[in-house]
Amino acid sequence: MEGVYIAGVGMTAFGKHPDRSAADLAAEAILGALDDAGVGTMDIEAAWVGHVYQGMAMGQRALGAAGLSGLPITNVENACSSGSTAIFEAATALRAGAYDMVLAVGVEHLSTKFRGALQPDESDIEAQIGLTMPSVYAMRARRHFEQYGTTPRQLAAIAAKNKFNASLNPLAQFKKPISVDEVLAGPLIAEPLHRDECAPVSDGAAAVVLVSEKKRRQLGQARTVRLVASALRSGRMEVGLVDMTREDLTWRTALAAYEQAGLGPEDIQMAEVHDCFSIAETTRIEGLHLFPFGEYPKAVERGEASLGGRLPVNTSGGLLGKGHPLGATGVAQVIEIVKQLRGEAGDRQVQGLKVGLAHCRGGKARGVEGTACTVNILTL
Amino acid sequence: MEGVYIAGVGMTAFGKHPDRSAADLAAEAILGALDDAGVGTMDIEAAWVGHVYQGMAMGQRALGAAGLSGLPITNVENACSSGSTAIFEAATALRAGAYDMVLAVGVEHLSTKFRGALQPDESDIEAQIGLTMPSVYAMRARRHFEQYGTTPRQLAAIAAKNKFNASLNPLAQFKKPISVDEVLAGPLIAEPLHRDECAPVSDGAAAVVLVSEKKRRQLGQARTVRLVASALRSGRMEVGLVDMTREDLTWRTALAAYEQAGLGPEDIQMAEVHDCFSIAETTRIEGLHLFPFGEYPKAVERGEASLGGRLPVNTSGGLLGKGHPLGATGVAQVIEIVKQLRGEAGDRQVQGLKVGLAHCRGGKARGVEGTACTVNILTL
Amino acid sequence: MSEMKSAPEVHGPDVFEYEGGRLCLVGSSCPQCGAAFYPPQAVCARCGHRGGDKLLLGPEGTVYTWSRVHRSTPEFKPPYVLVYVDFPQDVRVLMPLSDTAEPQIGDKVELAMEDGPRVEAGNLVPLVHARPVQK
Amino acid sequence: MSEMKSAPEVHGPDVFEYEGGRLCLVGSSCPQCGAAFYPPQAVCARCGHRGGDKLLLGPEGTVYTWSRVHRSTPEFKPPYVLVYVDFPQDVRVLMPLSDTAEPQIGDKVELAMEDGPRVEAGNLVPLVHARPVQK
Ligand SMILES: [Zn+2]
Ligand SMILES: [Zn+2]
Repeated sequence: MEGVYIAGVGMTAFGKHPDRSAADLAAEAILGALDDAGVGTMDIEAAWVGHVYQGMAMGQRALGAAGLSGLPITNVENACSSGSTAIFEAATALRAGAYDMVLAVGVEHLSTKFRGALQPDESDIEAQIGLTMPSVYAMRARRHFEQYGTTPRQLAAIAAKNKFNASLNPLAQFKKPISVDEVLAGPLIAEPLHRDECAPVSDGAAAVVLVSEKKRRQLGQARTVRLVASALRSGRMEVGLVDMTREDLTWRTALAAYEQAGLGPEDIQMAEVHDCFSIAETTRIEGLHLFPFGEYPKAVERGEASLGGRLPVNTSGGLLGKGHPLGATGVAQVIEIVKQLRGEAGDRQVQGLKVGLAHCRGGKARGVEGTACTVNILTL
Repeated sequence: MEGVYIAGVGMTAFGKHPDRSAADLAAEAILGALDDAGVGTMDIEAAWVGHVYQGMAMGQRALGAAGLSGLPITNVENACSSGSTAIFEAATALRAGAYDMVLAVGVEHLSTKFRGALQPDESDIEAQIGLTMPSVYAMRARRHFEQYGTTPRQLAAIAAKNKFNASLNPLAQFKKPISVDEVLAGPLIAEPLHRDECAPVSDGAAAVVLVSEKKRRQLGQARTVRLVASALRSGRMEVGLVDMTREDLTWRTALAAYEQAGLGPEDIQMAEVHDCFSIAETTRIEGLHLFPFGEYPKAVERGEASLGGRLPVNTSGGLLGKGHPLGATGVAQVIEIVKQLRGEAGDRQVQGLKVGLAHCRGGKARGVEGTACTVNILTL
Repeated sequence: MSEMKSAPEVHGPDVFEYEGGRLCLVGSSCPQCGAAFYPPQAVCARCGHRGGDKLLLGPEGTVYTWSRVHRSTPEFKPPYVLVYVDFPQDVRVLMPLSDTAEPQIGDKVELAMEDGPRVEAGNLVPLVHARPVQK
Repeated sequence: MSEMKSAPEVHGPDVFEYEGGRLCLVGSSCPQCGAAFYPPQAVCARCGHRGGDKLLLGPEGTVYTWSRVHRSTPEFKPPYVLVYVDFPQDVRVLMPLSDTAEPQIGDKVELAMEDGPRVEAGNLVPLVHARPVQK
């Protein structure tokens, strides 16, 4: 993919923000991204805003609160991939030569909109008989146990790793590390998944300024990071009895992204992946072909996905540790890669980094493994 | 704008569909558009789906019901301009060279999601003190009366014109013409607007197949229509005491579209505009500079906007006559222009047509005239 | 006032002040370009400047346009009259009118706290209204 | 069955039939490519063919995976056990298990109409369940 760059990033702390509106959170993230890019509100030519539950015209309200109005604004929704879909659409418009500087924003005030376990849309036949998102992943975990000998302890180690990483991230919802034994001692949500293996309910917003090659040269900014691939796919209607431990959706999206970037799994040095559940990190990483099928949980136990390991995964804390304000998640993942590539990740800095990958996917409907998936690859 | 074409169109009847789901309606429109283009489900490379109130992953459910899955799908929301925003995003992606054949879909099952008058989002300060969409337009109408001597009878003539046009459209919600006196004898919703001057609650779906120049040549289809402009803008935060009869948002969007097309208001031979209310058709048409400010209601009384008049407006019946399933509206407007350009509009055919314009806008928030506006211009 | 919070939700107790014994709404003006806003804006929509100065709107204004609303949502009790009031501070604000009698464009109004048209738990909610002056 | 309506909403009375006295679910298969679906699909997701043939799923299947659910939404009464059942007709269907005892992957199950876990107006709703066979 030619000539798309991230010139600035901004995000709020993730967590519970009972006294702030979604528009207010989004404005903080947007103004932070503008400041980071060293540009003003009048420099932005168009915006895409991803969210799930925030109601009509969220993007116009968000940009308005940051003093931006009049420009083309598109609200996008793709379940948990809403924010990363905003980035995907923004990148497409830059490739079309329609603009030189645009915003992609993700926002969610989930704590005011939601209680209980997340479900597929109420019209979904599986939702109507009791399927919750934790139980979807619980059943995938059970198959991973069966096929590869994965253990509850290994999955708990993923949660513990991500909460440790979160403790190094000032914007994360969870501040305190937690041991594998503590994860396993927590209540079961859907067997075999424990509470700390499930992403929390979170509020937050994140924004990135994307620019064309021409604008990047004009800005003359050394800290600009290149978006070398941005791919979106939806779940394929399954025919036959498929292997639930293998994410066809993740792999098809990754393949498109690897092709755009001219890179392969062997080139990826760090990854932020959609760990809505401990098992989810496993099936994403294996679906991205970053570890062989069935091997990832064992590798985590050996520390290979930790900071300092051979492929650090979810250095930001991931959804499990940083929090999961649905629409904001996909944008925040890209922000973590940008900060790491710039060498600005503080105590969780990965050394010698040149290539990072952000994977975001979400949703579930009868007959498909997931609603939407994005893979963004960034390089120095 | 280079090389974007409409190769096929499909839509459901608009009206009340209590026994059908949104996905089912959308599938009918999608399959109709594929048939019209002479292509199959496997030929579609990506899709954008516009809706307002249909919940998470509407697009994936809609395409799934039509047998399409796996491709990139993006759900977009821009109030009443959601469907036309889907067309705008699809056109942008074709311009980027990302695909050669894509779908833009709009859908709404409003009758199951909504009762009472439409309002801005519940977070909006004006909605919280009693502003409804009819009262927004009622207050604009009052200013038009004050400034230009417009009369209730002239506005009622707009409603009567559109309901007559609808009576010639087999897919329209209203089947029966209605006289100006009957409009004026109806109940007042928000003074000075009567019930038949307000768009009804409707269910429906509409879809178009968009193709690149290359694909158009491959298809070798004589009926393909060219999309020469597609523009999107959001409302500008108003500063000072602006003239409420002049639509800055409509004009800025139109200006962008006219520039893309290399055309001006004088080249437009027919227009589908967002007549959510009788006064709205007036301020749109004047905002598009198709008639001088203050002149349009008088021109309607003289028959200049009727079938056979000098600029037929809302030949489909418009929102007032055809119905207004929010997400579907912007797509259905473009379909009317396509049918007219192809000479397939039956009893409501405009003769000698070469250029048509579709204008769609919607939403309202404190301090802005509207949430989003699109203008699409099509030519033979 | 350089650190402004989110906009107030309704014309409730946070958004008005008395000046010379008369009710005014609290808006903001941009110290850089002078643009005025209601509710107060944390970032200027015209020039992008961050932060605003407090600006009182009122105590009188004129009716720019109006409508008597006969059908509304369940949260409101029709009929009620809405007016857009133009303030001399160059800001236009929507509010209910004190009575449902027919106003005229250009009528002078002042601000008053009265009940309705919003209904919560069966009761009319107090809101800032426009009240006709010397009519 | 070439004109199929929208998918049924739940495993309710429209979606099963008795064959040889035993309960089966009603799915569809594509007359063009043979792909099988539940619920019935109006358009084949594999080949795009429109219309499908009726295909009964059951009367027995095997447990592909399962979970006992402890936290759910207010519409359901935990704990309950969900299973994905693989049918010999090459279709996998989610359903509740008849009891909350621990199943094993590979367990043989048959279909049965039982109450729960869905709650409406305080009552458990009848749904097609998977019931262990000869366990
Ligand atoms: Zn200013
Ligand atoms: Zn088939």
